[in-house]
Amino acid sequence: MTAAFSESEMMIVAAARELAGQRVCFVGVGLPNIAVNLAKRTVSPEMELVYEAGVFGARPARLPLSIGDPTIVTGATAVTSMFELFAFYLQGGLIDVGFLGAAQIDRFGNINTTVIGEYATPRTRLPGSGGACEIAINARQVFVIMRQSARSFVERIDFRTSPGNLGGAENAARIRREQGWLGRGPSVVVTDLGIWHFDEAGEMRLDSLHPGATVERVRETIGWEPKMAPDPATTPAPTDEELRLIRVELDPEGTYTA
Amino acid sequence: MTAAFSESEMMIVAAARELAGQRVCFVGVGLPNIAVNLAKRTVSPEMELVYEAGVFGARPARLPLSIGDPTIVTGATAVTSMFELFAFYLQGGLIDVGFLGAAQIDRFGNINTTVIGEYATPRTRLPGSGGACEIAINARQVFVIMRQSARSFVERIDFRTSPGNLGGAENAARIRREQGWLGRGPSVVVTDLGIWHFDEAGEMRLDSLHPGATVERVRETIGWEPKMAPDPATTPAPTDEELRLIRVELDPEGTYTA
Amino acid sequence: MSSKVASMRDAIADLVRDGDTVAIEGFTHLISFAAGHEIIRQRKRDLTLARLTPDVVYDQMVAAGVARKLIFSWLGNPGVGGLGAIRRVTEGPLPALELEEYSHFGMVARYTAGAANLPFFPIRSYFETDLPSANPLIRPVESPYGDGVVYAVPPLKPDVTVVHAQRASAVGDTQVWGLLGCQKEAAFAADRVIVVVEELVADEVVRADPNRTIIPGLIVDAVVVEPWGAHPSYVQGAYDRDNRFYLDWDPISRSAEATEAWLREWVRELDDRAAYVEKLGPERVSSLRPGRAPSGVVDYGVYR
Amino acid sequence: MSSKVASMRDAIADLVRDGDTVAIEGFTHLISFAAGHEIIRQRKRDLTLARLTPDVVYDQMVAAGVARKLIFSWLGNPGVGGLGAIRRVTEGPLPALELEEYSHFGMVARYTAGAANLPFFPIRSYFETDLPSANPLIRPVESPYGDGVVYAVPPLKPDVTVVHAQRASAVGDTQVWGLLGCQKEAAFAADRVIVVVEELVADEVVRADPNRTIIPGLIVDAVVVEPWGAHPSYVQGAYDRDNRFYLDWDPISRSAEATEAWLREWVRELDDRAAYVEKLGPERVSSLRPGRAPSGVVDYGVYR
Repeated sequence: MTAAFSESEMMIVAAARELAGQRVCFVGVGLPNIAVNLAKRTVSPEMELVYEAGVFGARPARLPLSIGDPTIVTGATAVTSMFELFAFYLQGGLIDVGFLGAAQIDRFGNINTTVIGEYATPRTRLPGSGGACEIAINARQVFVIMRQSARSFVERIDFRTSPGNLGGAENAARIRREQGWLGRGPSVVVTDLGIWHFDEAGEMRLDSLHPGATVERVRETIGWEPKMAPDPATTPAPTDEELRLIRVELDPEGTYTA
Repeated sequence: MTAAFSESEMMIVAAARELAGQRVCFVGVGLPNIAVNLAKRTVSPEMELVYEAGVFGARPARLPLSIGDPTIVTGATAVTSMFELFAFYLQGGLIDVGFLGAAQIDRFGNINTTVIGEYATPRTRLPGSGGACEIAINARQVFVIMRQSARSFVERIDFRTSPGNLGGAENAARIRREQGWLGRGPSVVVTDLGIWHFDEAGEMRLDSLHPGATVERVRETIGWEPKMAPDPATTPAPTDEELRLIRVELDPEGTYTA
Repeated sequence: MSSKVASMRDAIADLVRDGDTVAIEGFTHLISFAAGHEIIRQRKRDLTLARLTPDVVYDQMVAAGVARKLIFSWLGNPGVGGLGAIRRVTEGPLPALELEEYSHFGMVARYTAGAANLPFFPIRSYFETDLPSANPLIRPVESPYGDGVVYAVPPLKPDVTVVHAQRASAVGDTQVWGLLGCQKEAAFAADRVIVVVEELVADEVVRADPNRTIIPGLIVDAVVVEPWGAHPSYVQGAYDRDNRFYLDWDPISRSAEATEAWLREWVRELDDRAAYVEKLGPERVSSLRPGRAPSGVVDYGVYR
Repeated sequence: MSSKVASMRDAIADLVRDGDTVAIEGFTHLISFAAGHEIIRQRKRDLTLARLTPDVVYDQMVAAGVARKLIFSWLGNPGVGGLGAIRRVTEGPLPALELEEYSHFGMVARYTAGAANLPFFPIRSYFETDLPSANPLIRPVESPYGDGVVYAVPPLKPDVTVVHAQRASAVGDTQVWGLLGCQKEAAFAADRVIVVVEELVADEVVRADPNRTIIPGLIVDAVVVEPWGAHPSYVQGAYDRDNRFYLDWDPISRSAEATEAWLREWVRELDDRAAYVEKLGPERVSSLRPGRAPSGVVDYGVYR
């Protein structure tokens, strides 16, 4: 029997599992941080964690609230200047997966973390790029973790902070080739309802529904007519061990799962 | 009474004395190396020595044969990457004096350390720029130390490795201004025969003759009609202490003074 | 060189002028809250504040009215949410704070260009994003090797950069371990540099390990000895990040009144950092002390 | 990750191919003569050798016929004079070795551009010099901010970079103190990386002081444990530069015959570096040991 779990917990667990087999992961602030730290303790113990703060090979003894926490430094393989981290590790092409959160995403995986509304007179001022724009362009592939809602999964994002598949796969492939980008763009979006991959057209496609989530709820929380796999899988529920890691080790105060 | 001394010793001593009052000196390979180390032990004990190898605030316990010797590291203020040394210290404008040697120099202080003869088929292949081209452009002023001869003090240098006063002071000032160079160019050339400064036209002018040197020898060892101060001074002979430092501490094997 | 040791009050009074561009750098690590608070106490005006991550310190400074503009790349309370004071003056129809926005690498590249006296720095960011249209200082530049276009950012040369560090000598030779951020670049790019340290050390301590020096005294104007000057940020090996403070800041900064009350209680009515640490209390302070993780020793060798 | 420890013979055989661009970097400090000698023993051909200062190691390699081209910025025996073997094939009417020439900063900038995947790197060098006409790869680029022109150098991406270091773990996490040169940049720019170390250390030794790591195992293909592998260059804290060797090389390299005899005696007829060190003899070796100058310890703190 499996314990009850929240949608946030399912999302984090599903995101962590997607990292199985990945070698070098660039860890973004917020939800990516807990998902990657869970993966490191479960499916990808050998995965190297890279933090934009300038850390390669981090072994955080606790879940860092920020991505510049002292626990990512002590016992790490290397601490570098941010110049070196961004220039040699990221732009140099050494990152396999860049893991991002987002405020808005469109069907092609283009991301907005800058403003809601007009740029000059925003309704909501969001954090901005940070390293996200660089991660989206330079990481070999991009994973996204975010909650679905009609305000976040939108037909048209208010500001393109981080490019995804641009206007579609063909368009994106041409531009990436012409401009010498190393990355192949977004490959998975994990939400509180399911797991989306990108199809041949470069569009998000729902491949797995989390336990309890329905196609109806997916449609209600999305601003376009979504593509869905003919027979979406059901995401396996979190295991007791995954839940224990989240609840006891990683986020005992429920900062990420509230 | 002063001991007998060689022309090389006089040249090194005179060059060291020119560094009185200087704060930050970028030390070139060869003769500059011994002259600067002598100055640090005599007229400029507070002077910060910078080595292109990536050292700021060196306190060499012995005279380094190369400018990348381990003695310039132990006890230094800072060791940096060469990128940082060239980008932030030199190109960033923190060097007061760059001290260079040369194979050929012209009346305007333009320097050749690359080839004698044609570039593609040289009679003599010299070391090339190293950091000299950067020092000449970015140091606030440039000191040169070299022996005079008809082959080295020439009407036309075979290759311009490091710019001096270009075609003359006016020309140099305009180009330096237009291109945003931080340096004011060459300010002194110390040879085995005397001390040259640069006049208002940007040309070398003999201001001091070393003891024993004559105007005739100066003319024989120079490829153009040299400007001379109306009544050149006589360089004070090396003191016993200066000679002791050279002979006992800095160059006991006579590498630089042979 | 003679000692540059100064009080924070004197350092800020002498070196920070109204209208200056000020960079208090430090990526999560080593953020000089003490300098920010002294700038607030001295009621500096019209500052342009540069920082990759404006963080709580700039939220406090903006709330206190010292800033007219931010130059930044990520505007938030890391892992917590937004910065209330900054949001109040940047959202809606009439924003009262000017924003100049880059990505992290763009900001780092700006400081690097500033430090290296370069007219621009090329990076591969910004293609197919809306950032260049939001910020016309992000401009394309063509490779002279016929292999396409990259974007450039312009040099950033702060009037004053403030760096907190584990230790420095009296002349300002400064050493840091743990996250390095872009403090080195921001310091070399600046006209004036204030170093704030946990500990003043003898010249010999610095010279025993020259590879740890990130900033030479050559470019430092004042050395302020201010233990706990980075709280609620942290100092690797000395104290932990006070995450509780960052979480507590969220509801405070959502209210202009609560923010002003906080500034009065914790900044304006205190004389200096020592008073702040005393007010913080020994229990809070000792709860932030980490265990020991020594680096080990390396040998530089004596070469005579 | 599994161990990458390999013999020098296997590392060179597996990773260096005829026609490759090879960078054995290290500015005076940490020059891998051991790798250069193994390349000579294995009779590699048509190599392009990149290095700021070709130094005695490339003089030996050129004499041995492994190179077709040099990419460099300063060609000499520091403090001593010229490099005889290289002069013999670069002077006169029919030079037999191709030269591609920059300044030091130009070379460093080339590696930096290579490591950072940039199409070019801008620097303020070369104006009003003959270098751009001698090397058409040095090209002007206009600032997009209307403030003039600077020169650009293109990225340099060696096929193989060899770095000697004080220590590394078995997976290649590499630490260096003392002069850093541009080994980091040259390693990140390379397709394959060979690290040669004085000492193999446990992972925990590296992780106790992560700020000293210059190269992560991520980019390392082989770790060769070869004490004294840098002689006659030096290793800070381990052994001194053998200046006598550099002085002695001058008359040897002036004669093609003497050079060939030296290569036979000290390279071709020896199996490996251990044999070289044995031949060097215990007296020479012990004369190069420095006194001790410990760095001191810093504390990273335990944060749980």
